[in-house]
Amino acid sequence: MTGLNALLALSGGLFVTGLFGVLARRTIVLQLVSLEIMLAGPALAFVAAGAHHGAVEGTAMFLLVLALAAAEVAVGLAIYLHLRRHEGGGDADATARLRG
Amino acid sequence: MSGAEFLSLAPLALTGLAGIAGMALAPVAPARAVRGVTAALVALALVVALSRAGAEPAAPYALMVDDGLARFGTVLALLAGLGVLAFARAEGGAREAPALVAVATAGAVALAGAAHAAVLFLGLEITTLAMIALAVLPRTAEAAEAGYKLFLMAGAGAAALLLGLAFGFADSGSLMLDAWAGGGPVAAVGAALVLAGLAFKFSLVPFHMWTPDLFSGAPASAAAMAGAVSKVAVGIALLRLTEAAPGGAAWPLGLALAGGAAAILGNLVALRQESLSRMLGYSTIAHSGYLALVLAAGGGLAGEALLVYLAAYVPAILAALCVAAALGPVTRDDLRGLVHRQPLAGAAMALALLSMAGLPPTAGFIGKVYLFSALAAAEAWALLGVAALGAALAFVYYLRFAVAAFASAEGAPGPTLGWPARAALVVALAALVGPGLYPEPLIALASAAALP
Amino acid sequence: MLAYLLLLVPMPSLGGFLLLALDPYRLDRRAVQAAGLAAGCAPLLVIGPLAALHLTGAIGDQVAPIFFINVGNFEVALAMGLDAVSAVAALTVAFVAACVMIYALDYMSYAGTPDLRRFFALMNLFVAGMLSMVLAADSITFFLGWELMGLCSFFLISYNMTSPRAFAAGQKAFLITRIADAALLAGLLLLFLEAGSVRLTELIPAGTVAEPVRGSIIAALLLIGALGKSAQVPFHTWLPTAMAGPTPVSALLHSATMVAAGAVLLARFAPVIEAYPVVAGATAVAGATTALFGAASAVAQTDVKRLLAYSSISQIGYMVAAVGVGAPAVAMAHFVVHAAFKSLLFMAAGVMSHAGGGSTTIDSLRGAARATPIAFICYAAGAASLAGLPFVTAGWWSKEAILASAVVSGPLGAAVWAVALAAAVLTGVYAFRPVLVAAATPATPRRRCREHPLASGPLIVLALLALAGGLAVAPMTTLMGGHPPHPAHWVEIVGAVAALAGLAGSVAVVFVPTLAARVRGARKLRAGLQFDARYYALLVRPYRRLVRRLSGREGAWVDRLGRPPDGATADPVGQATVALGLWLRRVVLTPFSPDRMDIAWMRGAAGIGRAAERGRNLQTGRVRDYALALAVGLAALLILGWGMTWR
Amino acid sequence: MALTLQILLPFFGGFAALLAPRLAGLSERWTTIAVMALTLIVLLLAVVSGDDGRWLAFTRADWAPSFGIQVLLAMDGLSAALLAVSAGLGMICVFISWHVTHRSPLFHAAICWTVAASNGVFLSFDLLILAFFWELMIVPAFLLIALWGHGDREAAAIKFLVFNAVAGLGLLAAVFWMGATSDPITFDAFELARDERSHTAQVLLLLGFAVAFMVKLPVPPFHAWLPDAHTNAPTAGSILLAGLLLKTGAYGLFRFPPLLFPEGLVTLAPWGMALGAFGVVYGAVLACGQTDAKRLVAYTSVAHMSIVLMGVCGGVHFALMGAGVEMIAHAFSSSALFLLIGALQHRTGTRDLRELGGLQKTAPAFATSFALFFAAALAMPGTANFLGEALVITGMFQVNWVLAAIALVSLVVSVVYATRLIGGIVFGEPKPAVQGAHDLYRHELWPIAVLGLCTLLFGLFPQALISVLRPAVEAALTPLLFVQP
Amino acid sequence: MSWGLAIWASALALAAAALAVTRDSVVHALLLLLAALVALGVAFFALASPFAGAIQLLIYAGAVVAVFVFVIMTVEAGPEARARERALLSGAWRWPAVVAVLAFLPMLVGLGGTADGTPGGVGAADLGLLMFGEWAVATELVSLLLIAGMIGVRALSRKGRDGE
Repeated sequence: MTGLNALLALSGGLFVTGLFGVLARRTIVLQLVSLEIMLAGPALAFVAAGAHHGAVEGTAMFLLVLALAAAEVAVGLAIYLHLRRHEGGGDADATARLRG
Repeated sequence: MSGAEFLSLAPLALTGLAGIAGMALAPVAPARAVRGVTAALVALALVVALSRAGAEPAAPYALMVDDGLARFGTVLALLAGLGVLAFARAEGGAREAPALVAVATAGAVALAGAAHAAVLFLGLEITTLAMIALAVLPRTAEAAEAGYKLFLMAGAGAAALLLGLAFGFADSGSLMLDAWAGGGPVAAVGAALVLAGLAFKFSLVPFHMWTPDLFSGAPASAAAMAGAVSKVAVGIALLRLTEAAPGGAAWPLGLALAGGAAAILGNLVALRQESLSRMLGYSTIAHSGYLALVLAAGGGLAGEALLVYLAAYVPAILAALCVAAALGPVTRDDLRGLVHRQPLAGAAMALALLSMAGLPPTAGFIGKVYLFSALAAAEAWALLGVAALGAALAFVYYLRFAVAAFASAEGAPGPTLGWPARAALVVALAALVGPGLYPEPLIALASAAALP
Repeated sequence: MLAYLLLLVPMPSLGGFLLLALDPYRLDRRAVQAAGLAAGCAPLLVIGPLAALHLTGAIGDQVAPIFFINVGNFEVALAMGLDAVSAVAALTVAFVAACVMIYALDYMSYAGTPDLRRFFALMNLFVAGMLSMVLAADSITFFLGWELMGLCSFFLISYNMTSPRAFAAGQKAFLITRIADAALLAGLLLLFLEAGSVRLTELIPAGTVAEPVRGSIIAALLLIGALGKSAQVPFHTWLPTAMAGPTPVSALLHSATMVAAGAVLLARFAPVIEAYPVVAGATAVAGATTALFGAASAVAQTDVKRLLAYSSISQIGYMVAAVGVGAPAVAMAHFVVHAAFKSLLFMAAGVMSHAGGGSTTIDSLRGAARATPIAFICYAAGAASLAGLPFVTAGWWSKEAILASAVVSGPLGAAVWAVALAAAVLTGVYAFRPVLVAAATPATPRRRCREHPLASGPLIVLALLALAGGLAVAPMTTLMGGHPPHPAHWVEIVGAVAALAGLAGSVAVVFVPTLAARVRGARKLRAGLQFDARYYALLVRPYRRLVRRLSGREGAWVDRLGRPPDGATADPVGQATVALGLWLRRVVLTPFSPDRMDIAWMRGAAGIGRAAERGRNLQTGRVRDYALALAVGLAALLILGWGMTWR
Repeated sequence: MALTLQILLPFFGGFAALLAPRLAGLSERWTTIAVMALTLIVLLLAVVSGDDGRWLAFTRADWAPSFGIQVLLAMDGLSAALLAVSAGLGMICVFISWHVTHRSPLFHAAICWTVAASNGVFLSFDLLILAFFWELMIVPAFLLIALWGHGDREAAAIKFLVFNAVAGLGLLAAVFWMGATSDPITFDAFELARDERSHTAQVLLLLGFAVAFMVKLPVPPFHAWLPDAHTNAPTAGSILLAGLLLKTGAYGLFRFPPLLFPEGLVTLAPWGMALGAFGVVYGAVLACGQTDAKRLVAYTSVAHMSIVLMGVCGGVHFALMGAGVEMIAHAFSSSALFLLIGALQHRTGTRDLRELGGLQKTAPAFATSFALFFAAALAMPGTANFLGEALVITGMFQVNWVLAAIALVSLVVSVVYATRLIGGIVFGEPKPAVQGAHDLYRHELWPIAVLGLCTLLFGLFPQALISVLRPAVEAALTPLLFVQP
Repeated sequence: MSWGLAIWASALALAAAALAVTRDSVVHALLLLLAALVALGVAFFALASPFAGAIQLLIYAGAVVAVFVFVIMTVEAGPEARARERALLSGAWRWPAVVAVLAFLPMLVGLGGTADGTPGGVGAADLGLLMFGEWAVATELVSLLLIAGMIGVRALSRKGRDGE
């Protein structure tokens, strides 16, 4: 067992943990939290791979991931606040008008 | 940076600039001016892109390629973007819509030329994020819900894509897409993750769930982003990746499964839809499915078929969405007598539906010809059967709506279309009927572009 | 060149039809009558001299080609020809037709049928069909004329268009004859394939030398065709109901055209029939049986037109039997004689019943001898000819020739003779019944009615022929290539006695009250042994059920012919057939249900619709479910990718 | 050029009819009539000046060379006859639709487009172009049913469309299989006929073709769309359906399987004949059970076109010739019947045989016309229908006696349904619905006269028709004759 | 510097993340998220990518979580809210768990493979050269990405009546 592969597995773990959170949590804020955890997985993987190959691209990609994460947090929270004003609560399952 | 390289980047740059200009002008200028400036810049980008037809390929920094595929995709995405600009309305008092359309188009242009994981990822996310923003612009409950659904699934999809790219990078040490062929198990897992991310964006089953909600809840411009602009770009990206063949045989197999499921399920569920937008949403899933089938089958005709199909599909979905945007949320019954009340909108809607159903004399028929030919040439009989089954189901719902448009009914004339929308409809009509009657130019362009 | 005149023979009638049917302008009533009459009589003017020239030997056999059809692998020539058989037959047809047309001028003018135009148009087409059939020199023209008659008979029988019964009668006639026509068509086509030509002169020899089984089938198909058209057992049921048409139609239908066409067909194709003994035997048996059956049924009739209808069935049975025993020329001779007296009988009966108020029952004729003496006398002459009163009537000569031919033809012939003789006795019985009734004095004396010369003229001419025409029987037979049989004298004596016995029987039936009552009570016999009821139960009802099952939503409609004929349930045999029909329906037809195929398709469509609904239910609207779907897809892709790289 | 005009004239004529009233103030009716007349004249010139060889006229031009698609049109007698029928029926459709005022320009445009597309099918020998026109044909016919029909017209139109378009996919798939696997890509039927194909491939490809053609014919069990479509279509739609669209199926079967898949045809022909025999009986029996006059005629179409299928699969000279003749004859007779019933429906508002009757008294010319086409439906000798059926039956006797006997059954059953039709409409006392029904108008009379004349003319003097069809029949028998000039 | 430290730190992050997604208190979940992100930052330092680590700590752990904290001020807290969270989770975790595990299993493939070497150093200067040199296009695209997000946020938070 080598370092990179263990880290890749751990990053996969972070990813599926976040995924589980997205699937299982009904509170919108917690879904956003889970999304952040999902994105942390690739971040770790990129840095680890970059470190493994000694390539600077890994860190560069990490920065891109970070930018995305920031943008998503901003947009997600804005939508959350917006939804909250409409629906009155933070329950994801409650916003289900569009169906069928 | 040489002149050629600069020129090759110019369409992307100009489109991005259009977005920035739109954003900057939005708070201060009237909506019409914002749209005009944005559209002018995108049109300029289109002119530049067209002027580069036949030019020597230039490779700016190797992150992007400048081959026929990229150029074809760029032109098509820019055309689609212009079309969307023609009917993207200032929803809910927000004047940012043109800016967002331009930004999304820029993302699509980047994606069309993506040869590198970073550009692939960024192009994809720019269109997605702009799409989300477009979706929530009206600030209605439905729009917010559609936006949130898209947002959440986009987040998961983006994470999957990124993780996949990271695995690929870890396996090969390179971020160039064509360096990933023949990797080990890590690369295979990475490829699966990348495929999932792209399939989400391409709305293949079971990654498709956001699509119908977006079409019915969000404004038509957001739907057009998903159905036209980003579909072109993602299609081309998928074609590139399929040719690079990461993940070995699992890639085409997964593509075929997801595509087949999309072709069947999309058409099936569309059968019983009464809302025009929702029907279009499901049908766009089905069309993605056909394209995925073509890609999965591979063979010499796949690239050509993909491009021709996209070129036939984009004007159709844009025309339909343009009319839908003008009419607001309509059901099939509301469409009755449309041809009578608004001849241009009605004719465009009817022809667009015919084209999507693949009936002559529209470009859709040529697209269907290519779809079937490509599958037959690759001797992918099972996929051909699935595509045929899907196409068979599709006749029903398209024609149900088309006949409603033609049917006679009393009704108010409905809102009139502005001149940009009308102009866009005329162009779309020409793009629908022209290739249907004389397909040679389109076919020649597509086959030239599909050559490696 | 003379031959081309043949083509002109049916033309006047055809032209008359076209003029009357298609002329868009209103025609004056007199113009209609003039056109109809001229067109109806003109063929006689053409065929008369031609036939005379041919029969006197002045000209030989003629063939006039009409045109050629080149089907590609070979050429077909349509033509008309004149030989002895066609000359005699055409002359008869044209003559009888002319008589009937003249008669109709008067008759139809006081009947309650204003649409003279349609009447004359169809009558002319009818005549044109028969003429082109008898003059045909190829099977296509032959069949064309044959079918044309079938079509016209439908329209003529249901001439009274507002009467559902008339329509039903026409439909029934058309359907039953069409069954036979289909057989005939098959036979002709097979002959054509056998011979490679449609020319009758080549078809018939080729038919005689075909491979036995094949040849027998061909001959049998031809026989079926003739039996159907001629209303022979078991196809006879349409003829009695066909009385729904006006009297001139019946006169023409029963004497020279339609019904007689079967006899002409058999006479024409006699060599083919004779070449296959089984078929020839069957022909003889069918003819004799029909003769007896028809005569027996006629005895029991109470309606004079129905009586005459069964009489026609019986008389044509004689002709068919004659062909069966190898004497087609004799059959044709009887055809000629029968044409004369049967048209006479119908027309005279029509005059009498008109004078009696329009009812056609025998009882209503009572006193007609006084009211319409000319018609009565003519009828009596016809009846005498029909019964075959010895020596003085033409009917005796021709019928005797048939009986004699049967006797000399062998053991089967003897049996046929015996049956035919019995029929002859019965013929006497029924033939004179109306005469005797008409001669009787009614309770209320009737005044003398005016008889129009247009009606009486043809009657008198035909009556003379029916009596004196016997002299021509032997020469005619010889001319048509037969030889008048010369049997032992006892045969002739027995025949004469039979006819006289019939006359006696008739007197008994009319004047002995117990016998009259018994005849009146013979209901089964009167209903033609209930063939109708059985056909209804066995064929019509199951077919209707099949139709109803297959076509679904229309099933509730019981159409105009829905009622079974009288007596359908009284008879145990009938009941058994009904039960059989029901059983067949349950076992064979129930698996089909209304519009099965359409329903199956639509059910498939509904299934897809349900699947679509299921698919819609997948789209729950809850974002977590959406994400779960995404995750499932992701996991599936991952496992796929992983699994396929597993070493 | 003349051949291209056969397609382009009605196609652009459709646009002319659509725009003429608005732009030039012309009547869309007369525009359409002029277009059809012009088409007919051009056809006549082409036939008169045609070669004596295999083809009367031949055109080859590139359409999309990059994908090997050509405009490859060829006309022999069979095509010429069908083209004449299509232009003639197009004209007749205008005359009998004089009462259509609702969106009349589009209506007439749809007629023109239907004619254009079916002309394309009758001429194309580039299989892709064939498929193009094959699918194109559906669209205007669909519009005709869906917009100007009666009753549940939209459902009927969708049913029509789904059956035909889905079956068309079979044709498309087979065409693309052949085209895309040839090297270089070509859809030229003559080229593709030369390719060697395995027996299995031939059978499969033929099935693809046959499904499309048999649905269009239609032969049971694919007939389910026809009764609904006919019943709910406007008169012009019914006429075009019966006279043109059904014929395209027959034409396709006649033309392409022998050329492209001779061995596959040998394998499948017995099944085709059996299906045809079944269809003959099924259609005839079901026709007997209808109370809707149009439905009744629709089912008779099923029976008659099944006879065509038998003839085509018979593979002997008589049968093929009979199939050809029956195709043409059925175009006349069934069009005329639909025309009459449509005119009656326009007057009385019903097609139900139970509510009609007694036309003889109120409208004699109407009744006479019915009687004439009644005879044609019965395949009376003297009508072209008889010639067709008799030739097919003759051919069947050469092939299989049982099938011939079944075909004969249809002759008998035809009496039942035909008398039922005429009995329900012409006979009887005039029903309330029929009271006051106007007799045929002049603009209805002459189409009837023309159709009747054609029926009788080709029935009594068939030589013209037969010699016109002969080259096509011989080519179907020996595909080697299928040389291109 | 050391794979081992990186692995341990990452494992810690994973554990914190796992706790974060299962807590019934939103505030606890956020704190655990913060812990996970900080642990990741440590792992980045261990992987000889100090720039990445610094950014992680500053932006992620700092800014992102701070934004969240602002938001949770809008979320009600207290025992009832926690009970509701627990109820919501307890009814919904099974299928997600199954699917997550199924998705995770293939990611373990790497564990069987071979890869060697020590973490290479990545300097901030190299990164700058890359980002503003070869990757200039990507960098520009990042700005577009952020613009898209910004427009969206601004449009959503604009004043005015909703649904117009």
